[in-house]
Amino acid sequence: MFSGFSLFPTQASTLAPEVDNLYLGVILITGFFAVVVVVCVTYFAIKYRDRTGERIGAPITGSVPLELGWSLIPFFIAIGIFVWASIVFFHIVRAPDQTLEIYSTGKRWMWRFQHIDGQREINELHVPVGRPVRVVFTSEDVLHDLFIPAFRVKADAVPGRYSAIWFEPTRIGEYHLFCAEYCGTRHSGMIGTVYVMAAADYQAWASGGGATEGGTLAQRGEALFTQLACVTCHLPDGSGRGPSLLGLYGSQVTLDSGEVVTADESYLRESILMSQAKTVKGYEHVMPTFQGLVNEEGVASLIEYIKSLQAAGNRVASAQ
Amino acid sequence: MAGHISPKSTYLTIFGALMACTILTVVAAFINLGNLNFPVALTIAIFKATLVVLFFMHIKYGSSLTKLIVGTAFFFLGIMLTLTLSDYLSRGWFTAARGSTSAASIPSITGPLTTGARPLEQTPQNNPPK
Amino acid sequence: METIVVEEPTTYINHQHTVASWLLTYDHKRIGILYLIVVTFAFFLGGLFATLIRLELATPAGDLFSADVYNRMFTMHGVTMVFFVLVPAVPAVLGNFAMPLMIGAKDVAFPKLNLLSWYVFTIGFIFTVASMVLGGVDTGWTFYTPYSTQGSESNVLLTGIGVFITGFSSILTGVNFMVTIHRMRAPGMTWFRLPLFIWALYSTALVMVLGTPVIAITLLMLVLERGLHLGIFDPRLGGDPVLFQHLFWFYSHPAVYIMILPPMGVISEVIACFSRKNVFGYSFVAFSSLAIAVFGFLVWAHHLFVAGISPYSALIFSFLSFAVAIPSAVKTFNWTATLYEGAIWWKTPMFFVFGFLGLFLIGGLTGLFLASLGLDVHLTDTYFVVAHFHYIMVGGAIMGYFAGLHYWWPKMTGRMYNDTLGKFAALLIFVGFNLTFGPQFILGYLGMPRRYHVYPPEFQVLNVLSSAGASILAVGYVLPALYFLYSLKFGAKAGANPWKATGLEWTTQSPPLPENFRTTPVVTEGAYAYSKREMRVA
Amino acid sequence: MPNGTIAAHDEHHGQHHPALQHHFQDLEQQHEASTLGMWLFLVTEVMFFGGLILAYTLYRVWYPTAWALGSEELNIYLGGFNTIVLIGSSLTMALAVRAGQTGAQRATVGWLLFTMALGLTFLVVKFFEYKEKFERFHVPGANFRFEGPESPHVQIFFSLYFALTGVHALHMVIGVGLMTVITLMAYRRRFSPEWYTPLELAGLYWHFVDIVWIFLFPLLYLVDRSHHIV
Repeated sequence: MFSGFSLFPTQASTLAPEVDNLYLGVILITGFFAVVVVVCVTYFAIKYRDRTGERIGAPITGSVPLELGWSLIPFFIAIGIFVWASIVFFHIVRAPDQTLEIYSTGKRWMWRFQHIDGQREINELHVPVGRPVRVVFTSEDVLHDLFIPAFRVKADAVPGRYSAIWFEPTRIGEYHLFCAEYCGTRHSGMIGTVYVMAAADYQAWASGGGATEGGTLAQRGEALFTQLACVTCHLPDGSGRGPSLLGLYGSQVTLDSGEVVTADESYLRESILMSQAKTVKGYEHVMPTFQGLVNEEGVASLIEYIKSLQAAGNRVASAQ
Repeated sequence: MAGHISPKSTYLTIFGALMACTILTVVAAFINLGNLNFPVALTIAIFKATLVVLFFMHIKYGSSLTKLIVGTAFFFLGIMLTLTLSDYLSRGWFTAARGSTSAASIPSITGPLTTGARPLEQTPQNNPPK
Repeated sequence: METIVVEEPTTYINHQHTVASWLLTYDHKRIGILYLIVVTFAFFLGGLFATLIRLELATPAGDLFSADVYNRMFTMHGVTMVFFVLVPAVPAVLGNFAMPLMIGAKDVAFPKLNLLSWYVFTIGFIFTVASMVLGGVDTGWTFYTPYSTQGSESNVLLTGIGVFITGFSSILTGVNFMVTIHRMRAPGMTWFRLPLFIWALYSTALVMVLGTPVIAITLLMLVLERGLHLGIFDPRLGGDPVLFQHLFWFYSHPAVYIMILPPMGVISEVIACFSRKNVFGYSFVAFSSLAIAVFGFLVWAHHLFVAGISPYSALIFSFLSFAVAIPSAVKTFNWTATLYEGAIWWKTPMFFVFGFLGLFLIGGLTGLFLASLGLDVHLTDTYFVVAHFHYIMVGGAIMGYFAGLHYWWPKMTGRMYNDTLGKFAALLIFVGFNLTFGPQFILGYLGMPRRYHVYPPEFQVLNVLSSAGASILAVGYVLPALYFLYSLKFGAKAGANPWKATGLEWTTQSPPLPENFRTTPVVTEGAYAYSKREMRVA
Repeated sequence: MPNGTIAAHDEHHGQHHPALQHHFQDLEQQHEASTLGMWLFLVTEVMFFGGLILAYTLYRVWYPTAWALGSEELNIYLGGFNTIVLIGSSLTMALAVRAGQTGAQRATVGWLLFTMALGLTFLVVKFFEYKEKFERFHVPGANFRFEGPESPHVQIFFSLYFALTGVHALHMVIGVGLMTVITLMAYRRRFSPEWYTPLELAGLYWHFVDIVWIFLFPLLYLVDRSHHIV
């Protein structure tokens, strides 16, 4: 029982040392103030003790310079911490380009993961070491939260839209994966294991033994795209009743309200499930809603398929 | 008791103004002002509410404390609206970095398996229970 | 003491004896006692849940209760403690009792409304207890949608209505206190002669008036959505569950200041009395209360940093959260400076103040960790948060409540309690508290999520420590109940002013007259004029 | 505190006004306290409706089309009629308070009855509006029907419509109840130019309810009558 005892969790991602340094820094700063106050209170309480209850304290009412000093100095220190912490925060929320993407769905009480190469797993997540990984996830029912302490990342899974976390594992091993947003009876059972593998092992695992039945995620999406007859309207050359999806992902789209939005995962997801919400300018409101016809995993595969429809040259260029 | 007594004519004038504003707001709603329809409707409503507060509710003749209290209500209402909308309106600004690659297209798997200066340790730590 | 047979003086306690005279009283002092009874009951109910939670968590496996029962335990612990103990404890019990006395008024501005708010509070509590008896509720005290509207199969409606009703008690108390402080002060009691407890209560009342209606409407929307299928937060319709969190925390973060501001006011009173000094920087302490009340409304979304809000918005809220730390720091420094060159009388209330200073300090400083965006991502929803808010709300607010209770108990009852036992209780609570919640900071950084019924075995050592501390804490909380009850019958008679304190409440007899003062007092000097006392004595 | 304890106001007030409560020094203080309390209560009301207005604003920004479509389903004539009725009742309420101030007891009772009549008219019209919503399945829930695009979002619109107008109507009902008591007090000649505080407070409450409707009418009924969205 004592074997696993430690004061700090394992540092297993590039973000972990950053967060830990910040943690130690804030501990030092706040610790200093804590010690000052505790020492002063203790010292004064003993030194100025009056056992009789009859004496009167010194007639001191206050000091404006002191007040200003102990308002402004902590304020500037606080701003310092704020800036430092915000820099770390933006490292946490802003994923680098060219991440390995994994789709995930939280559902009471399990996590399902889908890899682009077609692997699917439950409550287990295999990732390669030394590569930035981005997990895009949503929830099928209530709020959940994907939390991997060893990587120092966490985000709520909100039904109806996508959240994402990213991390670059630095250490091969097995780590906890928790649901950190209360989700009902077996909330504490909604846990899993992250396996950080050597890149070669990961590649072997990802393309391994028949688990990729149904092809890669994009291939499954393509099959679904045909099956749901999306293909009849969304013609590649843009002559159909719906806009062409070629090169759509990541582009700027003008809606019929005049608003311009970026076609990211959440936009694509919303357009599939609530097709009337954001219609592209120049097109009729004719697309049916696919809510109830396609599950979250299907949506993820469709999105991955749409992502794969980048202009061929585009993709190569961005990869270099 | 020192309450302000307004003449009847004041109340009738205010009532007339409120009626006029009601008609104005309906008429304005039927004119296509583009995105301005909502702000116009809101402005008229705020104007009407101000009239009621000032004259029907006698704030015009009230103490500065009462005025302060009314101001406080709308100040905090404003805080609630603006700070919440600061979230909703800026959500779209943040777009995540792009690019997804499959495992098969990992550019180089022969390169050094390290990140930064940290050498990889092969010993798994913090193993969860099996 | 020799026993002299004296006619019992008329007091607010003995002038009428029937139960009806208590249940239909308009006297703010009696209403304070009524609140004390309900709040004490709620405190021990919530404490019972806490004990059972800690018992379960002593082992990693869920071997004492089922997951369902455990989830109901922590929910009911939270609901009871937040809405029925922390929010009303100091303002409704001590504020009701002491505030009119301290400003030299005969009563609060609206005595009937005051009684009504006690009834509303009690009815809300009965609803909540009924929901517990009928099987409890398992959403967490935060009632997050869509779990509370669609997922949970427990008594969300009944609890929601209970808390909704209780909210009106808070609103009425807030309105009543603000009007009382504005309009009922004795002649000469100017704003800057007010005791700092009054400033704190005023700031609290402001938060109650501005914040509570928002939780009321939010819970109403929740109840309508669950009961009548309105769809305001429903993601299946395109509604946003995060909107519920915005609305919920718009009240519930300022509510933390409803809980902590009045105890801060108590600390100022007690520290001045037992140091025999002015509070250092009176006006800074007074205005910091108002500043906390106002800034408290600008920071709510720091509970939502990982909930899916815009990172830019998170930046704003993080900055404002750091800003709200400053007035709290100012208060702490001023209290410390007040001790300097004081004549510090080590009595029980002062021991609770020492405990408050230590625990509130840790609670406040760990708040900076959570305001820091980069750290909050890792720390939020873990035991670090649990430890942090317990340091503020139990270490701070309950310590301050106990300080105030021990300070005004002689005034409320006319009896002295055992000082040695009191100091011992303060010490027990301080030690037990740190042992309970200190390890939870480490647990949180290690990544143990909150609201976990079972947990990985490597977290057990710290959890066992925490549970051990909780048992000490429980003894520490039961002890005052015992010696307080004992003092009612056997305690030494307290004179009008057993602490030799300044303040109008100490100029009248203990327990006070039904009408508080024989003649309306006229105030000629500021609060805490201890330094002028020698001249008066001489 | 060595504060002098001078009897500032005690037995020398030979004659108290019957409405003066014992813990106040005089009627002036009592009146000031009461109106201040009422205004603070209205502050809480502003925040109460504010929560709903926040939800309304957010979804209107998100789903302008659904808002336009939902608003189109509301009956602008009934809404407009009710607006006129309610503003009219505010006028009669103001005149009732004025009559109270000047001590015109019969006029006070008359204007109050007029106000109540207008308030009830509003509620009756509202009832028929609600009835129509039920008949056309525009009530959120499992039976909600909306022919047209964006049905789920329109359902959010109707959820907010019912929440906002429902809470407002509840305030109206409370207001009419309050008015009954006040009218009875006026009828029994309890008010005088010296003391008419309850009348004044009821007036403040009534005007506030009117103000809420002044916002609700354009926010709910007049979203897109010019059809620039749909």
